[in-house]
Amino acid sequence: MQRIGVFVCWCGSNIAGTVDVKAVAEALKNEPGVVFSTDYQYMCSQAGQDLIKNAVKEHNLTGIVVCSCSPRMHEATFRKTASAAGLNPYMVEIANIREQCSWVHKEMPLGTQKAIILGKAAVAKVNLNTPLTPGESPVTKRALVIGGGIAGIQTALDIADAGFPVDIVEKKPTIGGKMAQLDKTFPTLDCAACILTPKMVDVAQNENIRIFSYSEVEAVKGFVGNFEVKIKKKARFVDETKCTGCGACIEKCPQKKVPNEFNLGMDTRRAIYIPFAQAVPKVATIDPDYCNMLKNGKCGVCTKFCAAGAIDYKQKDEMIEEKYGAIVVATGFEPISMDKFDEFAYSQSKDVITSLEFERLTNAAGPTAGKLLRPSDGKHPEKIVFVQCVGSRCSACAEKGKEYCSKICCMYTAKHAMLTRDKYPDTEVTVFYIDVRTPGKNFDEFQRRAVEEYGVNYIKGMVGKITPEGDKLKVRGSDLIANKQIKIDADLVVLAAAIEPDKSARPLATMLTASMDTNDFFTEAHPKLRPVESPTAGVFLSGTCQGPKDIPETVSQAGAAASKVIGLLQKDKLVGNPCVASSDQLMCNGCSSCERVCPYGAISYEDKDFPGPNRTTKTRRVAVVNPAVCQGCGACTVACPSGAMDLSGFKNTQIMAEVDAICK
Amino acid sequence: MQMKEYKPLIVAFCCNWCSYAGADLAGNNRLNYPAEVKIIRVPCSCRVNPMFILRAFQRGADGVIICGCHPGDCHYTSGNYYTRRRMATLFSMLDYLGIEKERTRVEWVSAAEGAKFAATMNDFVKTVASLGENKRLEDLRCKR
Amino acid sequence: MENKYLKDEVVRISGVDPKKCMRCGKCTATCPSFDEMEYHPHQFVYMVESGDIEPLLHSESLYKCLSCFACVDRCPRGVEPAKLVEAVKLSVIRQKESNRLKADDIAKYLDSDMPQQAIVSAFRKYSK
Amino acid sequence: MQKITTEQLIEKAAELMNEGKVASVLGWEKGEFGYDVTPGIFGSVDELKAKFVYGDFSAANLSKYLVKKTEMVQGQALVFLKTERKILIFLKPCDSYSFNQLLTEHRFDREKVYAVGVQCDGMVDIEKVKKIAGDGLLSVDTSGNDVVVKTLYNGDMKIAKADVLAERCVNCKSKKHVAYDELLGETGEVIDSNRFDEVERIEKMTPDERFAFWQNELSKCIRCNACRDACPACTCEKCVFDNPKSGVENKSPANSFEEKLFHIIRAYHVAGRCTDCGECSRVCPQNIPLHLLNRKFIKDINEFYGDYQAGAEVGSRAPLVDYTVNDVEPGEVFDRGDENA
Amino acid sequence: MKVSYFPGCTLKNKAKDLDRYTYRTAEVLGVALEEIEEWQCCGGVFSTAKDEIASKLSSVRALKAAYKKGQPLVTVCSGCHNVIKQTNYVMQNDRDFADKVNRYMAEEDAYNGETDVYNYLELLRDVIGFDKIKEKVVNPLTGKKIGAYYGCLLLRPSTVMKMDDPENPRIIEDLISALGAEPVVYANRNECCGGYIALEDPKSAEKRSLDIIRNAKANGAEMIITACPLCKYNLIKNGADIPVVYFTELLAEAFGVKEENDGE
Repeated sequence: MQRIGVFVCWCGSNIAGTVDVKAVAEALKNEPGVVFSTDYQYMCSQAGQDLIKNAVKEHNLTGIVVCSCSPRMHEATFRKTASAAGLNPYMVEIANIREQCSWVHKEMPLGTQKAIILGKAAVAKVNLNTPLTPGESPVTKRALVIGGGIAGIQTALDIADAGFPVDIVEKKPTIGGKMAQLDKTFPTLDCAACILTPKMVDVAQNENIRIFSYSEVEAVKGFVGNFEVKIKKKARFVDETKCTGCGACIEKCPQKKVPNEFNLGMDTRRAIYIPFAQAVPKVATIDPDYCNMLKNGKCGVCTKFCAAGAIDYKQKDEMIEEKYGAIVVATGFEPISMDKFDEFAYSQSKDVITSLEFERLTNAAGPTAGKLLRPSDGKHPEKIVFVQCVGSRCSACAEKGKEYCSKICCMYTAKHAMLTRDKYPDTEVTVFYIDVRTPGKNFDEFQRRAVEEYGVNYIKGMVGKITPEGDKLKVRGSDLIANKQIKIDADLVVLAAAIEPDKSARPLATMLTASMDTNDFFTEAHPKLRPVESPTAGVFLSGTCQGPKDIPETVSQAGAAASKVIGLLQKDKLVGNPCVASSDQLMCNGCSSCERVCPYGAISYEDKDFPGPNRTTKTRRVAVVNPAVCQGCGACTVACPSGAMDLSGFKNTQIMAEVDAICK
Repeated sequence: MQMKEYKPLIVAFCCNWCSYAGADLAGNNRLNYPAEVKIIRVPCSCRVNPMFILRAFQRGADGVIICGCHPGDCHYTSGNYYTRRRMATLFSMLDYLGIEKERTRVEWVSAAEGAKFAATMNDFVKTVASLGENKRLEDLRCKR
Repeated sequence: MENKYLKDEVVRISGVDPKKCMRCGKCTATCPSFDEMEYHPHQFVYMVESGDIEPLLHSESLYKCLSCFACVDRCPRGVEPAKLVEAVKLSVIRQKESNRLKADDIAKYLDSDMPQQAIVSAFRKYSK
Repeated sequence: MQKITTEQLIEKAAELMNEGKVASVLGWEKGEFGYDVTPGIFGSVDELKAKFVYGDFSAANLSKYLVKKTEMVQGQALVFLKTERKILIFLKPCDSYSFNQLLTEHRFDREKVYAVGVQCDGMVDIEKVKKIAGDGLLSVDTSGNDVVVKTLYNGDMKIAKADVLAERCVNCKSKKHVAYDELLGETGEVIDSNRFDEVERIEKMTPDERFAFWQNELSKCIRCNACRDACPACTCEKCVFDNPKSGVENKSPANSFEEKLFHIIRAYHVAGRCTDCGECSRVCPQNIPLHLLNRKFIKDINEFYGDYQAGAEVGSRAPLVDYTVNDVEPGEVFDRGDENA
Repeated sequence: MKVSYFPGCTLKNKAKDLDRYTYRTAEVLGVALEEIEEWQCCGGVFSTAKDEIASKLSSVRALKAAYKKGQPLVTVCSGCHNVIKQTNYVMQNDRDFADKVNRYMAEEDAYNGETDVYNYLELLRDVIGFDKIKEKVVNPLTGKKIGAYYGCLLLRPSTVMKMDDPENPRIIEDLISALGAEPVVYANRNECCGGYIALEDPKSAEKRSLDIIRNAKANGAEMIITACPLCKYNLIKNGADIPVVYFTELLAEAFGVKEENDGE
């Protein structure tokens, strides 16, 4: 039996004005378990708290009921008070007789009567309370960042700067991501490489950061603070520790016909390659699909020319296992395929290109050394048409386009148009747009400059059909403001393809038990208040894996994710919320209903032995809740058909006791 | 009529993050609603087991209302979606048993909707009061 | 009232929801009959949505649609403008004595190579 | 009569036993009168020959027994693990749905079971026979499409099987076996049955009529727990009604409300998991149409969230542990109810 | 194999070639075309009006006849194919419409779009296979540069027709390759020739057709093939200075079953 003390607060006249507090204290005196009951003017004041502390000692109280304001206001206060008096803080219950009683009911008898009932409910609940101790789990002080684009780089640098070790896993041979492929960046037009590559070097030189390039996450186990991750380091057939990145092997490699993915297939590279000059790590990689030595054992030229002796044809994939306290997803985006949009003749003409291809075409390190030349014949294009929203805002057909706005296209198209007019003022540049969306600092000014200073021709309307004929692209579009159909014989057409999450994101989400939306973007723990956290504790989101965003937004989100990670890693132990679910394994059927409704992936199953009759042992599948991951919503408790699942602090019996007290 | 004198007993289950806060806001703004409403705090509307509702009716409640965050705003991301399915099917079943459907309700009340909370409770109490005492839930077994 | 009735009629016949239109103009951009039309596909959608259907009823544009479905297939929002054009046209030719093409007229259009398909189709499209 | 005979099943079981594939057989056991067939477990061919029966009264859904029969028990008494041999179960089409549902819920180990699908031509409801033939049944046999009854008071008579077919067979939802290792006879298709007609009839009543209907039915309950014990969805290690921690524990009703509570909670606990096998109503000694509670949930779920048949496939997500963001609101459900009223 | 065959009005009149070569090539491939008994004209063009039922009944009758024989229904003419396929789609997907039709037809067995509808091209690709076609070629059309002209009816609406990618179709190109010739891809191959407007406004049709011919030639086509009598008519009438023939004729030539004195 509990020894319960009841403390009725006047809250000045806030409560006492409508509720007869003395009558409440008196009425509750006779409730089961109550050994002490009193009232006081301000229970939350130091004097009021002292009153509680003294009563705990004097009457050997095991439980406390405070009839006062909302628990959302002072529950934490009174829990601390209990703690200070040597009582478990979870032995405190609050009866909300202010917000729910004195402030909303005008008549004293009614208010008093209701206050008594609310007090009884709280007493009934405390009678069933048990001391709760928050679970503790250690924190592995190392973070994993998946994806080495600008989002991953920024997150890793920020975490490392706070003194924690970070590993970056990047599936490509170098970090840098999409930003490394860009030419200039809006709205300031500084060159992407100039601002990105120093950061890449910082990453390489930071003692706290390890880069696993050409690597992929294979498996994830564990939970917040204690993840165990398997990383596959793919064989690059070059010893990273020996390779100096001198490039002698590349020069001599006889296999010259490999499509260069860094330039989106617009030129070729060798079978042994370094993606671009500022690659980090600057180490060669052999492409096994094209290397003659690996394919049929005939060549070996690179070995001969490698002074460092770094070439190793026998290298195998390597598995690395590491523990992490936090995981940041920064898997980024890809432009969607243009296969399904052949009304724009992408497959029919080399001169219809995507915006990312246009970036490479204008980049000094690109296939044309920065000269804007048509891919088909290397001629300078005199008329260029840009088409926005290709595959974005497309709800008609899910396999074709994306229903969302890709967000970045308006600005980069303005940038492309402006740069073209700047470099080649003789070029006629037309942009077809549905809406120009420029909500960002200096964004609209930028787009207007493209029109007003650089004379880019913006047409409100969409392109309907592109017909390649001779060396021209016959573009048919609409001008909705003039109510005309526009026909342009263009030399080059640039499609602003919608962006979608990287294909690796979906399997990764499954490994992490992190949720995704229908578009395969990772969902946030809360769309407004917790935008960089995944609902799965310990998993954080950085960059476009969460939704389309531009570089400044990505960098700020990357920093925010890093600060969340730092906040987690600086703790020695994670103290959980003790009000979590747990399963009574004797009653658990192992039916998986609870697991299906858990939003956090906190429930797993194990086979457990139970003693049976006649010295036998029965093995059954039972649910296990990880208290470090459970957030205490209680969805599982109702899904559980046998009632094995219960929620500490809000147990079935406790809530029913409250119901009974109210309905008595 | 006698009906008007009758004061029903209402149990309201409120989720901690939205509806309980909405009720607090109603208090802060001194928006009156009948004292017949008694609130039980649960972490999420999805914590409300149908057994609690039936228990309340069993012990003499005249109406039960469940308040949670608006769909899409659940603190736990998806709890109220389960509540919605559970209660839709449960209430339909009670209706099927001939139990007045007006005695049960689900309402989404956000932390900012103090006024909605008070209005909802006023309306619900009025509705339940007009039905009179809850007899059916108690009387289903015994023919009278 | 008249307009509202007509709008409901057109929406019912076509099964099209003009509210889905986001005004990109791709239908008009892709329409092969643009030059022959006074009102263009995007205008059909907009005018039906706003109930301003009267001008369409008297326009030759109704008979210039080829039913080639380019606008239907290429619309990013699944609006199906061609079906709206057809529905507006039907609301005209279904009225008494309003057939666009009459049997007696056929002879003057024919040439010796014209396939039956053309005649049948035109009849289907221009007459009730 | 069933097209597949007792002998065929015994032959199949004997063959599997002799091959050493199966150690025991879960099947139907003869009773005293021919119509009181019960579930039985058979350990040898001789036992099968003596007691096994498959006929118009082999109605019991056996899948539930797999939970206990395939339990991983180690120790002195049972040595189940040591043998490679499986347990043989015969599954009628509707049983196979329960079989799958139990698999979905990880309630038994598929590896330990050899399932033989058996063609079912509909089961006879003895209560319907009694209504026609009156008291004093001496024997009930089936031959062809007739049921031959011998009675003490009313002589012998022939009744058309169609007239005494069990309600769940009249409205059979599926002749398709959704799970088996081997099939005896033919498997059919999912049937567009009229099983919701009765639910609809009740829905169309006024609330007062509905209340009167259920008051009448549920007041018959004696709380014998037969419905729970036969239900293949009720396989909880410990039922909430037996569990002091649940807050609803009771062996017999303390007040008039608790009867209803029991049946509502039971129906709710199996909602979305109930395959509509009809065992609850079959075994009810008071003949309460309990399946109409379950079918109401099934009908609602189908209407609110799209058609769902529990057990149709292993691993499917039950509707009440699933959601979509655009689900119907509980209030809108009532509007629909008004239309029906 | 036996299939039900719907020739349509034009194939029995102005487009006898299309019909004749379909029969001949099908014979080579071992496909027996069983003409639907007492078929009625499909109406030429599909009415998109949801409330038009009568104009779709002839298609339903043909579909139902094939269903009763348990055969797929094969069409050649693009117009018929479009109308019948779209009608079948509404019978499958518009409950209300199908109910009305079934009630009107007042036959015992309702029809709900069960029949598989193939254009002859689809039959060649999906049922027979272009590999098999290749084997049957006796006169490879080596060196011929041929532009496929799809028009609008075969491909759109793509959600219903599901023949090929509506913007980048391959089916006729693959057939051309199988016959040993060289396909010429050009963007306007899926643009409309003007269709039935040729009757009332020949100028409009002329513009449409010229756009197509010009684009095909500019990309190197020396011949255009089509499946549609109306397309063929429009292209030839409006100044095609390269041959425009039915794909079945080309098929017959490659199979060696085309006779020199064939043709009208």
